[in-house]
Amino acid sequence: PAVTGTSTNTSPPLSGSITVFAAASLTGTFTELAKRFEAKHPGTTVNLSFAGSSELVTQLTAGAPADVFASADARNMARLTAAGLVDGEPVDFATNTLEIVVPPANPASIATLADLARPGVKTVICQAKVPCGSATVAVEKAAGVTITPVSEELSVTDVLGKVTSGEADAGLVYVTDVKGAGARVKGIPFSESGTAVNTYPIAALTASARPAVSAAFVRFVVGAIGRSVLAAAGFGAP
Amino acid sequence: MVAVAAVGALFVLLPLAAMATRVDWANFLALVTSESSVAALLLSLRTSVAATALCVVLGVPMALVLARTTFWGQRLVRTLVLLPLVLPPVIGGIALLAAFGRQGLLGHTLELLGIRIAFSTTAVVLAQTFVALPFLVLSLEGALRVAGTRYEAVAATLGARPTTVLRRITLPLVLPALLSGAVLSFARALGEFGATLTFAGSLQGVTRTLPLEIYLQRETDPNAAVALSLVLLVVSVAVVALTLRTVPGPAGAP
Amino acid sequence: MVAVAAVGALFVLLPLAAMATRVDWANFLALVTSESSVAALLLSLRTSVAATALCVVLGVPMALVLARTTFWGQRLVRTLVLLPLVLPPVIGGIALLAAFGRQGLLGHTLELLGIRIAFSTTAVVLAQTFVALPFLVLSLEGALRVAGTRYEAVAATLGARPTTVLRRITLPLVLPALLSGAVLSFARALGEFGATLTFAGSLQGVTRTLPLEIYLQRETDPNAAVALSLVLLVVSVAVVALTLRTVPGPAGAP
Amino acid sequence: MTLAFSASLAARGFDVTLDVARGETVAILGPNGAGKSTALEIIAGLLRPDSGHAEWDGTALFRLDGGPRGAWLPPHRRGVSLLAQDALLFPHLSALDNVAFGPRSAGVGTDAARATARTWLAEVEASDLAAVRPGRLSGGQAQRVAIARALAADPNLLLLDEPLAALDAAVAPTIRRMLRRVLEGRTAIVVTHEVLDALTLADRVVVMNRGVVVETGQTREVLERPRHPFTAELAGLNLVLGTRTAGGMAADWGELVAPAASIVRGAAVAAAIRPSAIEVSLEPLPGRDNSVPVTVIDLEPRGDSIRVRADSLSADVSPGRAAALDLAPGDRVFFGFDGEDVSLYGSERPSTLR
Amino acid sequence: MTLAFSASLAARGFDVTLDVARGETVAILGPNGAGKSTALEIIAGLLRPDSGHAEWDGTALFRLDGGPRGAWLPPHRRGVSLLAQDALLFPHLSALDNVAFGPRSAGVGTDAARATARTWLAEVEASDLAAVRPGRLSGGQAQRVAIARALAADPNLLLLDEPLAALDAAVAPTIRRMLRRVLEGRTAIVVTHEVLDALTLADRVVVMNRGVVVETGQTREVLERPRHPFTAELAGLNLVLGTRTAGGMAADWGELVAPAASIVRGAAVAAAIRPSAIEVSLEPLPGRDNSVPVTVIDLEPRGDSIRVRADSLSADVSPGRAAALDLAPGDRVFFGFDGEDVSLYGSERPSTLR
Ligand SMILES: Nc1ncnc2c1ncn2[C@@H]1O[C@H](COP(=O)(O)OP(=O)(O)OP(=O)(O)O)[C@@H](O)[C@H]1O
Ligand SMILES: Nc1ncnc2c1ncn2[C@@H]1O[C@H](COP(=O)(O)OP(=O)(O)OP(=O)(O)O)[C@@H](O)[C@H]1O
Ligand SMILES: [Mg+2]
Ligand SMILES: [Mg+2]
Repeated sequence: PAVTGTSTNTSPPLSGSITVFAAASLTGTFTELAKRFEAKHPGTTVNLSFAGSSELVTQLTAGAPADVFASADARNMARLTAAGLVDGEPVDFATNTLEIVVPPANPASIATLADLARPGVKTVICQAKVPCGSATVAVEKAAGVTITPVSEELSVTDVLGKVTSGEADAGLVYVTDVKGAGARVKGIPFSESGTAVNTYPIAALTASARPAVSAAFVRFVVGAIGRSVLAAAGFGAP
Repeated sequence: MVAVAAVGALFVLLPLAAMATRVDWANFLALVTSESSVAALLLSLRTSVAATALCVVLGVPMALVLARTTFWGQRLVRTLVLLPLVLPPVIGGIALLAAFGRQGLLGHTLELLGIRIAFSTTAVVLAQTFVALPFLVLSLEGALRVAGTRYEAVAATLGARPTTVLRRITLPLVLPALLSGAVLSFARALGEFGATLTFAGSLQGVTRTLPLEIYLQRETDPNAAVALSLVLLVVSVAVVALTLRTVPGPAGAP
Repeated sequence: MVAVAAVGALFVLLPLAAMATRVDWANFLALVTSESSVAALLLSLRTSVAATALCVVLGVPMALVLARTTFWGQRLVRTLVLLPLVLPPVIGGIALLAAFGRQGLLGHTLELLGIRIAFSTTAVVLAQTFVALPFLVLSLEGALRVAGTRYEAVAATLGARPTTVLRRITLPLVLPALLSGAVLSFARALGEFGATLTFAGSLQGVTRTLPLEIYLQRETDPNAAVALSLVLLVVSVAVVALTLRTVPGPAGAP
Repeated sequence: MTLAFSASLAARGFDVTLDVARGETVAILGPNGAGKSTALEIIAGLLRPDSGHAEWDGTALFRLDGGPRGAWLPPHRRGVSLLAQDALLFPHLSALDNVAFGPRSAGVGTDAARATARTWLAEVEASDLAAVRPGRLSGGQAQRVAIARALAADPNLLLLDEPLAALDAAVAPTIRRMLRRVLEGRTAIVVTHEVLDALTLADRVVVMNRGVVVETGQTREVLERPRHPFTAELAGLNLVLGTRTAGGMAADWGELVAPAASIVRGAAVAAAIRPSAIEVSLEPLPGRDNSVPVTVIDLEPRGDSIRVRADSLSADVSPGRAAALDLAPGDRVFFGFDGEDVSLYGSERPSTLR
Repeated sequence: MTLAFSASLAARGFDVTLDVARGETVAILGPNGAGKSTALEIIAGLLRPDSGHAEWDGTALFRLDGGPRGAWLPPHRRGVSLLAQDALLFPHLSALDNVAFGPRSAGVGTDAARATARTWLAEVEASDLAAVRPGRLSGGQAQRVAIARALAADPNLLLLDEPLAALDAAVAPTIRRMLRRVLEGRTAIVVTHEVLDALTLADRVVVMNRGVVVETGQTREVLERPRHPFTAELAGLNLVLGTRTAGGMAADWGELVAPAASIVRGAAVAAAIRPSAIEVSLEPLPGRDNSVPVTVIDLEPRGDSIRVRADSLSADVSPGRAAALDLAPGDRVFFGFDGEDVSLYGSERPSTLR
């Protein structure tokens, strides 16, 4: 990560377009980063494709043409590595932790994780099989709380959606989601969140037609600018 | 022309066949009889039947009014009623939330009446009805227009009251269209995913229908997802085929 | 009966109206004219038109063969051809990948020919065609059956060759159904989401159609999502209404 | 007066006033497109006129005169049963159930309705078709079932649009006889192209043309003394229109000798001459009161005779005579007939058409 | 022999052999459901018989005898044009374009085809309907356009199913005359319920009943000497079947005095008696060769006369005579006629029906 300064001076100017597959939770940050990368390296274009991480892995194994993959969890990156599509070692570039999310008015007066298990509170969480769901299970275990949700959503977005629309009293989502939703929700940090830290790895792909650009983009994300943009969105450092 | 038709048919059939080749037959039974799968299948069947019934109850009068009366703004109403066909289902779910959600237009009223729709099986049925209703209205209205009003007029001159005409002439004449519309509605309800997810949530045995279960399984076990898809497919085929068997083609065909 | 019809219409119209109330009108223009939104809308229109054309080209012969010939296994073929109506679109995407993907049934053959379908704009069109084709086949086949073969028989005795009969009698007679089938196909293609995402991906300007853009915006900017939904809705209404304006109801109605 | 009807419909150039007394059967005659079917459809309530009113036995069927007491009785409450020009049998019901439809709609139970239906099917000699679906009936068979269906509904007012058109020569007389029996004492309007139907079934005829009534009166009277060319054609008579002169009448093509009749000179008169009363000759016929030079247009073989159609008149000659004359279209010949063969009467239409 | 046709279709109890010579017009007569329309549909290629074969001018239209040389020519290649029992005008085309459809299909350009169509519309007196869509035509107007359409296709073989059924009395003679002119020299088959059509249009008639041919021959010959009750009814004749005796013939109900004829005793014979030749009396008529006691079934007013239908025979009497007799159904009366009014001939059907 310390080489960013020199490489641009010694290498020939980068050019060409690459396609980056990134987890949906990275939509805002990566759109920003792609813009900045293009500004820094005139002649390059970064095309972005966002979807759920597992969706993207399915697409990549089915032959989707891409140069870089940024996953929201290690498991999906591992699936891709196992398929032999990853060039070199994936690099972790961000982390994310869970936070309680409630409507701005906090109708159920939620303060702690234990409040989510109170009878009468409509809580939505992710189903255990999806990444945010496994994190939820981990914090529940750590806190010794058993939440009886009214819905086990298929993605963190759906959890957030249930809270922003006011259907649910509370939900468990990532810090970045709470930040992204702005004033439409209120985030309530809880102490046990540290027991389930989700790591975001990024890697260039073997199929890349422009390995130099791909590698540069990975470095860019991992580098200082990437850090600051990601931090601004609420991501933690790896 | 037959060649083009064959190409068209292949275009649809090939992917279906290809998917069947992906099924892990060795574990098929285990995959599809897991508790969560069975719960999802049963829930799907139950809600789809309810949604189809609701479609028939609401859709038949709608088709009749659209086909047999003229009123100001009819074309607009007709177009709007067909919109759920077009809307990406997730948007449909958002719209349903905006209307029937806790903070929706009717939310307060419903709350006062003690009716809670969100996160209930009722919500699933409503979401399915919302997306499936246009199928029924569309097939039936078309059939009603094609059938025309001549037989109904004759029946009226024979002294039949409007309800008698409806029961003994109109409905029997368009029965094939009604049946095929109901089958389509059922099928669409059975496959409904996006609106359900957004509007009803996903809880095993309550709101997690088969398509949602398939989506979930895909996350961890693509084999299970494919196997379940095949189940969904077979159920649909069975329903469609069974119903069409009882329909001998348009009544009155020469 | 009219009351029930009104309830049905309200059930569909209320959510749509409710959604319209959610639009952030102040920023509406800015939201819908962002680069990515415009790119998505244009891509959606382009691919939907292409998909509709493909649906007509493939679907008309299919409907004709289904309605005008009898062959062994016809009912099965008919049911299978209608399956994409039922299938959750995501499953449709999986099936398409299984057939046309790199590791699909035809993947190797296509690769040898230098054809890459998946994750290209072509894939979007194919996905849309896959889900929209049954709409066209269904409306047209129904209309053909209802129209019957009597006029075609008369035309033949007047010396018209089968192609002439098709061009001058059959197609004009079912033109309303063909048009409404095409409109439905277009609408379904325009709203297609699940199969596109799975089979074509979500790359701006290449495969990210309006529904995908809406889905994506929903994660970050729900206002934009609602605004875009409204755009999609208006475009659909416009297409449906415009097309139906030119169709005066079933030809030959009394 | 049981039915008092008056309606106009601009889109079809229709403007008709018509009355039918209780128990009376009226035949409507007229060329294609005259508006006969239109009249029946308006009375049955299937078509809405622009304006007009109709009353049945004191009850308004419709009243669309723009006044405050507008009314529109729906078809099923009119007690009017219409046999349309095409049979329109319900395709999903058997012939028997088609006929039973009317009684069932009146509230009769299934079995009783079927029994009634069976009786009517027998009346139209279609008992063996009871179980057949309409799709499998021949044109005439369908027509018979449709007649039975209209009758089984036991309407107050029966409207029949060309009921016997598709029937074969063997069954038509039987059904005509049955209709005559059934219509006895009933109020009915029958549209027909057949004089025989009018003669056997109708008490009175109404002749329509281009949407309006051109003649009306007792059947025999109208058919024996036609005032409109169409009626004359239908009745098989030559009609000559002109003005009364001392010796007879003046027609376009000359003077016609006719018997004395108490019609003032100069009045508009009509003369009816039976084609069989006319002698055809290649030479003038001085022995006859009238000897009219004509040009042959056509020869039409009929059962016992051959009809010679000429520009102004037609004559019937025996096949032997025709052979002797060796006529061909275009030939100039003379038609001769006596004054006593000419039936002369005023051609003024009665000022009020009943 | 241009058309040689033989086909059977069990589902409709149809089994017919029929030949038509080039330039000949054949009329098919028969009661409802006799299979007339079925015959035309099979010839046109719209209906497939179970077995049989048909040849047109040496070309096989179909050959379904199970042999190796099976054949089935599609309808559009048969050069056969069918005017069906219902007009079936294409609803999306104007009357003009309906008529122009045949010429257009034969490859004629739009303008030329329209010109042809205009000519034919004029022939059926429907020029003013050229621009009208079928939905707005009256029953008879549609029928006229359909006739024009069938003729404009200029077929080798023309099949007309009750072409004049819906036409009014004023236009029917014109169109019948036009058809006669058009059919001159053409090969055609006309289904009709009208004797007049058969007499004016047809060289030969074929009488069908229950799916089979029961009589055939020159039109006049068949109608004057009917051998089948339906034919007699159609021709308006009384038909008596029996066996030849010395003085005449023995019928069911007794002996009939008839003129000498060279028919051997004991042979099956038929007698035709015109209703107008029969005298009706309340007393026996010893002055007549035949005086038959009958029961009156019905009285049917006709133009000049009243037809008295009785159990075995029918008689025509003048209205005056009818009034004098004061007849009513059920009355027992005597029908008298002389031997010379009886036309006696063998009733054996010719062994081979042409
Ligand atoms: N649906 C319609 N729309 C407009 N005009 C029509 C329609 N149907 C019939 N007409 C016109 O109205 C006039 C009267 O038609 P109608 O059917 O009453 O005639 P009709 O006397 O029954 O003739 P026909 O003896 O041929 O059955 C005709 O000139 C016809 O062209
Ligand atoms: N689609 C059908 N399926 C089965 N049987 C039929 C069908 N159409 C007609 N038939 C039967 O075939 C027989 C012959 O019918 P067809 O239509 O040829 O009679 P037709 O001589 O034309 O009579 P009409 O004078 O009434 O028109 C009838 O007994 C009829 O019931
Ligand atoms: Mg009419
Ligand atoms: Mg027929």
